[in-house]
Amino acid sequence: MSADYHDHDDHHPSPWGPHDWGHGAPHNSFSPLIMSIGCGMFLLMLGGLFSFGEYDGRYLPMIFVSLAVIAAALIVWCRQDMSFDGSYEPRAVGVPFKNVQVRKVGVWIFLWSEMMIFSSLFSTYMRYRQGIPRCDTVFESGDWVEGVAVTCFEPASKLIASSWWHIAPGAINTFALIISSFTIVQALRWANKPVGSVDEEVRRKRVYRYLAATWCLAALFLTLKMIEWFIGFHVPEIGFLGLHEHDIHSLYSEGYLINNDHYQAHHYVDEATGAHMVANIQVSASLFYVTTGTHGLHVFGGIVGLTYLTYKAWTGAYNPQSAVSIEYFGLYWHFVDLVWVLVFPFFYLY
Amino acid sequence: MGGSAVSRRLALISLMAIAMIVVPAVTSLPSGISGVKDTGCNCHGTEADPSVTASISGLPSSYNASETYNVTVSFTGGPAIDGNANLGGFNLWVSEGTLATLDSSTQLWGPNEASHTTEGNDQRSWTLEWTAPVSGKDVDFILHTNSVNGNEGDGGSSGDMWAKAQVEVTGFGGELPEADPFKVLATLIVVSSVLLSIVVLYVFYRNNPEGFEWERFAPWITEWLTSTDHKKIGTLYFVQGLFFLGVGGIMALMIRVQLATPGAEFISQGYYNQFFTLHGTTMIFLAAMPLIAGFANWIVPLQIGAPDLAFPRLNALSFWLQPVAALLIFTGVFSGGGADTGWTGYAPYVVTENTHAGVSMWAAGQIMLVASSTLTGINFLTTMAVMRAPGMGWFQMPLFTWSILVANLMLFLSIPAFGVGLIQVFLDRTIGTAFYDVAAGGDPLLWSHLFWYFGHPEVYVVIVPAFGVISEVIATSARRSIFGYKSMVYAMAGIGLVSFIVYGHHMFTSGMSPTLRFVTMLTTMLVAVPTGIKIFNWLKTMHGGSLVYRTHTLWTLGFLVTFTLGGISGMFFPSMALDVHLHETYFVVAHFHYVLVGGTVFGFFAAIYYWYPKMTGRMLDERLGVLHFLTAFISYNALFWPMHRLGVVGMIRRTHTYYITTDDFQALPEWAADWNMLISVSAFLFFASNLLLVVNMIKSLIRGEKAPADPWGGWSFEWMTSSPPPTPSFDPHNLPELKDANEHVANEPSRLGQMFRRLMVDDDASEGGSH
Amino acid sequence: MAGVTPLFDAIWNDYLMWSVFVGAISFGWLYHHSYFYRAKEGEVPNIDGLEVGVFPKEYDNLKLEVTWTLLPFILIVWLTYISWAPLDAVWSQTGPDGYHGSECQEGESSNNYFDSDGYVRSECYWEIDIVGQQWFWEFDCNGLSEDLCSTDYATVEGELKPLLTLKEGETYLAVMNSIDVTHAVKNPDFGIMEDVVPGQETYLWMPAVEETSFLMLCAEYCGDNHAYMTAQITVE
Amino acid sequence: MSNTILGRDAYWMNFFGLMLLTLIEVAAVGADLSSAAEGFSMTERQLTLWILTVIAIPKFIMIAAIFMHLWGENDSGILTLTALFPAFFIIIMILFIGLTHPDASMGLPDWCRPGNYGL
Repeated sequence: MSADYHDHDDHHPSPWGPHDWGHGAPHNSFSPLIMSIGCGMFLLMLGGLFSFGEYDGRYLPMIFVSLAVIAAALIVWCRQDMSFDGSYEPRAVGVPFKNVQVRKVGVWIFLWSEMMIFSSLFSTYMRYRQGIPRCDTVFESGDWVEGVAVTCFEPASKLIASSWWHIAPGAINTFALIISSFTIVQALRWANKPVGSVDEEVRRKRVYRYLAATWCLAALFLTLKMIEWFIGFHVPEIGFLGLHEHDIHSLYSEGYLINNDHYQAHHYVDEATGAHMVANIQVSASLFYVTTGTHGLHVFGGIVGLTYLTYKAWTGAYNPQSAVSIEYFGLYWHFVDLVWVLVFPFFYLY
Repeated sequence: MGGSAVSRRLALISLMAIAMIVVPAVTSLPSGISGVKDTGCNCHGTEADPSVTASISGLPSSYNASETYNVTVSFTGGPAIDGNANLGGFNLWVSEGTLATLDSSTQLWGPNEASHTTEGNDQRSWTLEWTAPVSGKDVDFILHTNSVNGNEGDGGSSGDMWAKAQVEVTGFGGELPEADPFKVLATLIVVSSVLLSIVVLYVFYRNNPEGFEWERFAPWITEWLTSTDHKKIGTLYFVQGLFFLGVGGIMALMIRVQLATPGAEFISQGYYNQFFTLHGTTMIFLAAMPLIAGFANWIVPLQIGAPDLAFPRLNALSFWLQPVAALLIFTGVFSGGGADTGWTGYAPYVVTENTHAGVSMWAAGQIMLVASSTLTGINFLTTMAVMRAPGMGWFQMPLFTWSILVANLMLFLSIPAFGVGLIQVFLDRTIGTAFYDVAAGGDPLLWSHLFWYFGHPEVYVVIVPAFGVISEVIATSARRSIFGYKSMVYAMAGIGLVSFIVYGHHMFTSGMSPTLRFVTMLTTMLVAVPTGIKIFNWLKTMHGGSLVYRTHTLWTLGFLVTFTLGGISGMFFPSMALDVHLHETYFVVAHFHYVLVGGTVFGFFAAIYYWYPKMTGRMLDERLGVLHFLTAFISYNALFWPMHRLGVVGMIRRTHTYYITTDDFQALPEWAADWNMLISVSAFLFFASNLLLVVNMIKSLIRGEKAPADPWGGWSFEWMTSSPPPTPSFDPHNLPELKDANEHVANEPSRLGQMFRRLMVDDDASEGGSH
Repeated sequence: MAGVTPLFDAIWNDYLMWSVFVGAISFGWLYHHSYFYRAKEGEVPNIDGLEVGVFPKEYDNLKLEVTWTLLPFILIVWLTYISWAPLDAVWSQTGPDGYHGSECQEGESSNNYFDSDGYVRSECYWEIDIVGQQWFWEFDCNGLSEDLCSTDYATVEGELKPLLTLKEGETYLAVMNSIDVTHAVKNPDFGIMEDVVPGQETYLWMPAVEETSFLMLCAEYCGDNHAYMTAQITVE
Repeated sequence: MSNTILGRDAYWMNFFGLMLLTLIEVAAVGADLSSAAEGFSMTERQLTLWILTVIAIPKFIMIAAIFMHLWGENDSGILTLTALFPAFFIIIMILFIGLTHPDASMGLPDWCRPGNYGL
């Protein structure tokens, strides 16, 4: 084993550094090892940081350390890919993907597993949505006693879709994602314009600007999500629009929380008696935060990928030979958009 | 760490507070003294007086667990003189064990604190009984005594004097004090790293006997840590799989020792519950799957004539996630609280707080394994779909490759459900979401659904690759082509498809929707059809052949016996009237061990004997191999066959003990104890016989015969390369081309094939597929 | 061989017969071929001309393959049929259409009897409650009279365990619930089990057809003391 | 890049179409549909759900077809087939996990009982 290793020694670039994509031998990398250790550390420390909802701040520094380890692994990974110029882009042979790029097939197969993940989350949602009575139904039935928590399903849409201002962050996010889907195909289109038909400097600028725009839209998405979940915002008095000054509360401050078993809302007050219905909404809140949070994590993953793409585009690396890389990322990004197309109506509107 | 110190300090403060509250009580002397351990005896004057001597006698210098000792406490000196109305009193506190009174002169304040009574305050010595603890910790005895003058003035305490005595009895050092999980984990990591380093250095030394130099060692070890070569990663998987096969086996032995006799106390139930949980998790996820992945890594690219996998770096990531995940899964064990949920981890138990602490990391580790399997799936599916050598259509792929394709499809499409379930459990246990909180409306059956949606395909994922191995070995050994190649492929695909619609049979008695129970009862029956086709095709392959008996041939025939038995016993479960009795009994245990050990493990033993020469370039010892087969096959059947009968008479799984019929009630018949003993003895024999395989492999590495390129006469591409194969396995610019002995089929696509061809990218499409 | 319940035994014997039949065919075939078609001493023939890098000559026979697709299929259709038949009995519904009628009124009796298929039938049934909790069982007779159902404690291997006494010839429907985690009632002598799930009621038919006294076990892992979560059921 | 819709660039057309559909969705939730719902003899919430589901489908298809290149490219045919491969497994999951409900064994429906067929 060591013997045949030495035969290849001279071709081996460093496992830390850029790959030599020109030759077919395996490219060694430290990235997988480091990333595994980082992921393991992260989960271990997360288990220390929270235990059944109890927070223990002693583990917080280690969370950041583990994230730094993961980031280091990603940097090694990306650094090795920076030298990739599209000259080594194998295509499939044989039925059924003949002549299709291997990596494109890989991305599509990866999307299968994404589809199954979101199907599982949606199955969970359907099961609970069907199986647990809705809070407003329970409230209207009058089958509750003040002070005793009723277990019921309170969709987040009850708060979010209660007014135009409440739904604004979600609605803007929907548009942001659609626009970002569009900007990324524009980046692909510019990268793909045949050599000679467009000035290379113009191409470089267009590609990286479109990618940067996509990055910004993704960041906007997450920012608005945080505003909607945790921060809330203020609507000023604008006379000619007929707007009154008021605050839009975040879901957090409305008490829509994964651990809230004594949820009270103004719409669950019996007008006749003034009695409050108290609800245990932990399941519905968990579903909402975890499902939309999983989607948000995918957006975050997209930001990580876009950072790399934008930087590489800034160096002018994308041309018709290497443009497919943007398409591979685009497939993932459009998929995230597709999921939002389902998440938005069922978690924000309905 | 910090937390426990804080809580200890808090406990101290509260103890002192309690002591101060009871001060008025203890001054009322004649009835006894309490609460003086930490504050000192302030009941008779503030300072201890040197003229009084307290003493404890009757204690051994070191105690035996649970033994009872008579302890005499006494004092001398002080104002207590004969003729006083009262002579004195005492307070005795012990840190461990329990105190008991012998007569009415003493009384207990609690199991570890005693004092005199009103009756006993006219004595100078008292005798008590102390029962030693089982923990083996050192025990402190703290004694306070008063010597009183018996006057009534000043509440009775003026002029009295007291003394303190402290005695330590050493324990036998049995149980360790409760450990800090992170310290233990760190220690274990250090220890195992040291052991691993020794092994690694030894292997390096064997390869480079001329000497150890850092300049040679550093690149060698870096190569193993960073390699993306499918063969090196395959080897790493293989080593991991065998290691955990041993670990899981040892846990099984612990379980068997405990069950050898009814009512045994060999291991506590806490450990028993961890062992059966981790035995399942380890064997499925850390032994069977890595062994399969190891062979898939090694053999699939070789069989389809590809230089490597499609995404070598992802492949490395798939592997390295596994040892880290294993570490997380075992975190709890190192700290004494490993997962105790069963490998199925049914909700809501898995999210309750009275599970062992290790459950969180058990879930976290499995989340990493889900990620690993997902990456493996992407890699293998893509590789097999796009990188087959010229001339190799779908229906010219070797059957082992087909089996890996089907297994990866099942795994890849089902494991996200498990991942989502695990994330829900992990979040429930950490940040406190409420997916499985029944009070909040959580549905325990949701977890079962998500788990078994994955779990049932999963058990086929581990058995289907063994089908592939058997198909390869039996054809090669019989010197024939496999009978009914296409029906073999369709049968495997059928098993893959059916596996997704039968999972409800794991939940027949669970309160699941009865309609779904009925539907899955019907579909479960269907599993027998494709499995039957495969067994009959294997048998027919031998027909007219010339079976060359090698070790791998023996394992294959052994597989056919045990797997057929396992398949037949599986047919009992979809029958509801049988299932409501057999569910969760040893009949189930017997069934799935017949399929998973007799199927998967035997299949992969055959694979080891078949492909080991290709992987290392060294032949294995046939004599040792035959001995391994004979001992293992016999002990295996003695191990698992009796379990069927035990299950039918009602012995249930996952229990720390079992009950034998007595005069008062019916339970297991008396012979069940003997059968359990037989099973346990066989388990040890089975474990020992598998050590022969390890010996054989090591022996072969050191001085095995050099292996030729094609030792058994197989046809697929892996036999074309040298043993061991070069890197890259095939020259990417000069890939091998598969010829076909059946000329008529190759160029005539079927109707389905024609449809595919219409959808495919034309050869003449300029820059096909790009933009 | 089993002797669990008449219903279990009937299907068990059918299944055992078919298993022996299938096993005999497979093993007879296997042993014959592995002996009869073994390679002779020193001989390494190559019957189908296997050659490295060449997909071997196809060796198949459509008729045979269809045969051993259809025959097992017919067998499992038959097995499905005989397993389906007792479904009405195992998961009997309540009411006049069910095997155990409606709930008994005071003074009535279930009058259990076996019908010609070996299924227990009764005229009516009594409802009792079983509640599972870490780690003990709780029985509730729902106010039934002492001779029909009574609860007490019995000593099982030195520990006090709940005891449920039922009357021979009566049928009981156990309404089961759990207050913490999932457990399972396993009654080996009745040949039945069903999970006890928190937040959901499950039901179990318990026809007491003969005098017995046996240990009821917990068959779903529920935590530390799972193995010792037993109770005694006596039918007298 | 030669793909066009109604003679205009496919990406732009798709983009405008998606924006329009999303606006309709938001409007459907905001608007008072109770009178329209009565016309279909359902509650307002049901009607909203129907509108949302119906609009989600074309949005889904538009993104997949145009932005993900499952329409009009050389490899669109085979990749569409690839994308649809998990459909069976998703349907099984939604049927078995999403839409079943726990129940006691005696709740076995009549069509599953042999007695229902006189057996």
